[in-house]
Amino acid sequence: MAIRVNPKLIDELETYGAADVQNCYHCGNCSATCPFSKEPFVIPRRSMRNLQMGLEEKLKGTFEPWLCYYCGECSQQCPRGAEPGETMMSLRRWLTSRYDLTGISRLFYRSWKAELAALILVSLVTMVAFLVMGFSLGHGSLGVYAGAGALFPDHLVHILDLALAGLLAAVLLTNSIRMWWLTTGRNRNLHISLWSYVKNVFLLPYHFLSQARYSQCEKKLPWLTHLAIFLSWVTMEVLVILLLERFHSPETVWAAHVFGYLATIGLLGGTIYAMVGRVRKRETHYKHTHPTDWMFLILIAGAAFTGIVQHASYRWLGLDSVANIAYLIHMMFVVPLLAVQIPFSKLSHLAYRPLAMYLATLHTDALAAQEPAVAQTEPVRLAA
Amino acid sequence: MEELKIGVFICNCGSNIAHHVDVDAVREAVEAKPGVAIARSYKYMCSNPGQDMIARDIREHQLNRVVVAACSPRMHEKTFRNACRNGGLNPYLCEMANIREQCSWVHSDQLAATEKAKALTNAAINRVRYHEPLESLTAEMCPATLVIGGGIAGLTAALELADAAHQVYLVERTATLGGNLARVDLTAPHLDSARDLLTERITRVRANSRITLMLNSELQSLAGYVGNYAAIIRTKNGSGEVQERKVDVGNVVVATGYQEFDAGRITHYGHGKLPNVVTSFEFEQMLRKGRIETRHGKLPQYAAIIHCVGSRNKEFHPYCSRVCCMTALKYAHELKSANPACYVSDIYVDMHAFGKGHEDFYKTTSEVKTLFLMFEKNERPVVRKAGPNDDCEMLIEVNETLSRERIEIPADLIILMVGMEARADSGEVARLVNISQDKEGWFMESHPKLDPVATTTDGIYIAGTCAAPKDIPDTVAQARAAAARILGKIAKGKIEIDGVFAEVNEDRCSGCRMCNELCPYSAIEFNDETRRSHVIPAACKACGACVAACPSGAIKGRHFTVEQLHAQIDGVLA
Amino acid sequence: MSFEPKIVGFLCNWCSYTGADLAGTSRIQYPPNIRVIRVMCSARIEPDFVLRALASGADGVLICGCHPGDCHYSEGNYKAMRRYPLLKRMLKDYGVDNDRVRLEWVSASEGQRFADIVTDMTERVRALGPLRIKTDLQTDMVER
Amino acid sequence: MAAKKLQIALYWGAACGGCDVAVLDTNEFILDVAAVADVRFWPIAVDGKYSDVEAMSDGELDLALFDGAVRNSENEHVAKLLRAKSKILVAFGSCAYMGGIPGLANLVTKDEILATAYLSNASIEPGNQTVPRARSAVDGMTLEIPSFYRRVYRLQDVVDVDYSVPGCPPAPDQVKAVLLAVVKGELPPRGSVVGASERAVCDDCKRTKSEKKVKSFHRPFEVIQDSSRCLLEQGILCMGSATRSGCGVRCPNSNQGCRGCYGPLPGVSDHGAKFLSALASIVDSKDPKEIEHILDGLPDFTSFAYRFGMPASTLQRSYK
Repeated sequence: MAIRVNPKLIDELETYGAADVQNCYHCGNCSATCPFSKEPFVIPRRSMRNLQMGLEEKLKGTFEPWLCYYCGECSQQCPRGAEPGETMMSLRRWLTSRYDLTGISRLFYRSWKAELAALILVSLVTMVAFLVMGFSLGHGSLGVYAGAGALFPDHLVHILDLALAGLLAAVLLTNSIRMWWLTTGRNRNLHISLWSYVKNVFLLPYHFLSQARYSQCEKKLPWLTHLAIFLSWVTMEVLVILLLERFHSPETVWAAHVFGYLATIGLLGGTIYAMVGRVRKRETHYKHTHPTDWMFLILIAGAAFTGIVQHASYRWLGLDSVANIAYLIHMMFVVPLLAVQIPFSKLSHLAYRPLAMYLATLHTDALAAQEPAVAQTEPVRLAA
Repeated sequence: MEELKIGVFICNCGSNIAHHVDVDAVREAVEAKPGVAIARSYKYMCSNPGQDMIARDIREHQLNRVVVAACSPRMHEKTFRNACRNGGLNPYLCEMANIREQCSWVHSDQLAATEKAKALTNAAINRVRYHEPLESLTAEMCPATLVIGGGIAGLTAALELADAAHQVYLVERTATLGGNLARVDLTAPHLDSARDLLTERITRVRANSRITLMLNSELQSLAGYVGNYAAIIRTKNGSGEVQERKVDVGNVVVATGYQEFDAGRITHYGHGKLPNVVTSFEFEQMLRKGRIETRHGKLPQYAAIIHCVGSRNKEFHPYCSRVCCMTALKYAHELKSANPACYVSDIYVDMHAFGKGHEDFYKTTSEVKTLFLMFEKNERPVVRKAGPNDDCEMLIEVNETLSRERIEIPADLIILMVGMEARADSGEVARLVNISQDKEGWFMESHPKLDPVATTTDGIYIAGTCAAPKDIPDTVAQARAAAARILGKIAKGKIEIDGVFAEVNEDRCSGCRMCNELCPYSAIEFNDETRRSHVIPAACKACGACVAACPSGAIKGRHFTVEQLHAQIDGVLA
Repeated sequence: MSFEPKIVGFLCNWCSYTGADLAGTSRIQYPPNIRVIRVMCSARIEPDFVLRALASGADGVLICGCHPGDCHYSEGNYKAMRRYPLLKRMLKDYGVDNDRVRLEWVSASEGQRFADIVTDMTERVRALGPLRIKTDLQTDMVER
Repeated sequence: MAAKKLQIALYWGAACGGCDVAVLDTNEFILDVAAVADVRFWPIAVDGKYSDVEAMSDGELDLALFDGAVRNSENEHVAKLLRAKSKILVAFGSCAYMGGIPGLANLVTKDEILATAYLSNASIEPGNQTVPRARSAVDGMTLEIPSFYRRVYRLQDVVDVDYSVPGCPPAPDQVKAVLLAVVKGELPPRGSVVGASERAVCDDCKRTKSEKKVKSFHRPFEVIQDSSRCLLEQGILCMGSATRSGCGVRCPNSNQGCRGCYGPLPGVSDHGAKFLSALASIVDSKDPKEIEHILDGLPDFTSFAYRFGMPASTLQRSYK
């Protein structure tokens, strides 16, 4: 049955950052240079083609954009300047908005002003909530940072964190299930055994933590910076959510705090490096920056900075009031980051990428099982 | 007959002959043949030293016959005839044996190839014994030229000749000049107007006193030979009655152009049935009127262009019509500039962007967001009316090669890039001026690479799309090339007629007139008083039909006499 | 050693001879049994040449011309087209198998076709065996 | 020469006697011949035995006119005998010169001829199947008859011939001219054809010739002829254009196509093939099927084309 071509899709994708996609005349250089483009995946050319022809269902039905880590090699090779790398980036944004049923991420990607407004709104609400909580309900005072009478008592914040984590997990889970359904579940002629699902489950945490795939790119620095930012962020999350009490206890528990410091350095260093890169626009993957990229970086950097200020002022300087103010601002950065950025914007890729790797393995094994192994013929060497 | 002294020269042609033919064995075999004075073998006979050797041997050994066993006579017969001429020997006393293209290159068995080479060389020796010296004749060259076809090619050729102060008769079948180019709005890739190209030429043609312009006219008959053609032109003037006019010309330039492929022949494109399926020329009319709209007068939201309509496929024409790809890109541009909101799909087989500036033009067409869809040339798309709830007039279904998907393309207006084909009546023109056509009906050039504007008939030249599909730059280049060739001949003043032609022996001719009707060039006259037939040397093309048919053997085919051929037959079987 | 027939080929200069040359430049191999004689047009080939070739030891004769309508002299090949059937009838009366004398149209671009015709004709004449007219006529002069 | 009378001899091999009668047809002229010449041997006219000729000394005869083809051993024997005995041996008439009508036998084999004549013929009583053999025993004696050759030969195939006189038979005034030439000793170089023109019959034929394009062939009786127009142009087979003149255009003047008895023009090596080449070329069609249809109008072209010269043709006989 013939699929309907929709030439209008390109216009829509331009709002997600795609540019010059129509210049591509399918010479195939990009897929030739992409280290990940191996049977049965054709990265990035197949997606470019489906995008050019506006085959929306096909585009939604593939996780190939998630297998691309934007090393930018393909964009350099492209003779027509069709920016395949950036197109894959914009496809990831578009897919994020497709997985999210609420339509919020679609709104945010389509107009960065909406997202900024949302972020500002959420941070103001957080501020008001904390202040109300702090002064009225908890009867804490500005001067007390920890222990009884603290402006922001640990257990309250803890509940808030857990609530946020629950919301975040719920949204990401539904979106991931939708991603699974779009790319694998509804695909009739793909039979993945239950055992295959179970057998490969370990891939999820493995890729989540190591971004092993990113390391296969030629240049290792992008992977390392990303790993640094990510691990620091995870450490910070673990410390804040699970070890909050100890983190806030009067005496410094060096075992926890060392990790804290390292994570902060990682976060600050990584984000600053990324921001400078995006300003200098020297590497290809920093050439094009979508507003959401800026917001994402600013939020993390802000959160990390305010976190350290709050820590230093309390731990080192004993200035509880300053610590409290810093903590307030810190929460004004953290809550929008967790509540808006993760579920409805760029950060949701932390769920989709590992899932994509997992699904890729499932697909490859299933397809290999279904079709007889096509003998990988060695290219014929003509006699000298 | 004087005592025969034959020089036999056997070429190695590097390894081309020596690889399969034992050249020395051939030399030894022929050395002892009666009449053979010397027999040599040499690496490259056609090289200068090779040719000098022939000339030197002729002088030293007083050779009166030369046999060169080497490549095909079609390749170097002229070369070795000149070598003989340089040695003081009449060039027609030379004969070649083809022991390369028809021996060493096609027979790998060395023994058989060598035996064959011996036989062929022996046959040449037998034949050359009966060769007679022949002298070429000269005839006057009339400076006037007949140009058939008033398109860009005809106009260019006519102007080129007239500007060189020579008389030109420009014959155009229709009432207007400009040909197919006049039906076009802009030209690819620089989007300059066709009208600008033509008006300048047409005004100069009309103003030039040396060009006799004959509109509504056709060539009725052409008699004579290069330098001495008599053409009868038939003109239908306004009131429908016909006048005939005889003009004397030296050369003829055929520039009759092409006709577009009838898009109706591909039924599943729906041309003629679906109103909004138009051919490229119909779209050009829209462009010339300055209004792109569907038959119902609304601006098309979706437009589709289908390439290779009638070209590059098995059923219709295997060749590429060369101009439609760039014209299609031009239409994409014009569609977009007329209505930026229009989504243009370009459905092509391969994008032939071979000319100057074409690749950039292709890139800029991509940049205006044209969607390029590729299909396999023998799996043509199918056009059908869209359903009521579709937001377009028609849907085109095709197997798209780049994505290997079967897709449906929305289209409110479909433009069919119809290919070029030879004009339906090109056969008559070919017969009138006595040139041949290839199996597609295009006029055949004398040599596809070395001699593209001349034909195998001296004095008849072809220029432009009547010879094969080509774009405007090539057409103009060919028109000027043909004009230049003619100017060269006119400047020379005389034409040299090859010494090879038929000749009636009046002592033997019985006046039976068997030969009179056989000659396609009517080169044989019958003299009523003497009741004898006579061949006009300049008109005779030496085909030999009359020589073979003369019942009393009274017509001698110079250089292809019965004795020569009999000797060659005996020689090849010896 | 199997019988190697001798075939005389009369090729017209503009089409079949050029086609044979093309078979050469394309290195298309074909049996060496054919020996080609070039004439300007198939119209020049007289039935007498065919008879003479057969009487001088040829086992087969191939006449080639341009495809009807392609002739460089526009009408030449039609003469060959007319003479050939009458010659075939005469050869039948002489008891010479018609497969031994063939008329084929070969264009300047049909190198492969020329090679195929030569190969096919060589095999057919090889199957028919030697013609032996020359030797028969010589024995006629001795044994009455 | 005046003193001694010319010693001449005539002989007929495989012949119909027409050529001998042609000599007599010179009417009173023969008396002039008799005045200047002694006819030493002429089986049809005067009695004479082979032994008389054998008794002669070599070259005793000035002229020998040999007509008729060489069909059996006797013809050859006498031919050789006359060659030895005469200064000038003339192949007189189409049979001697080209094999003539008997020569057509070369299209069939010796066995077919004997079978038709002695075995399958309607007039043979059943059971009487005797076929003559070169040697057979009769009443204790062996009876020898000349051996019947496998094919017919021309005179020049068995002996050297000085001159040839074509014609079936040669026209009387040509005979006269040849004899006078011999008497006067004005003879062209040895081996040439005498008693015929060097141009084709058309040269002497009074019929008007115009466009040679034939759409169909007919037998003379099938059409009403226009006696002023060329026969071939009316589709009636006439070999005049390919045959030497000299016969006085006897056949076309009596509304019959020339049959080519005077043989090919000088320089033409195969009479029938040359005529075929000419005739086929003027067939007015470009479609192979239509051409075959037109050629069906020539039922037995080979016999027509070589009616007088099968042994002189390139292939000389059939190879069935």
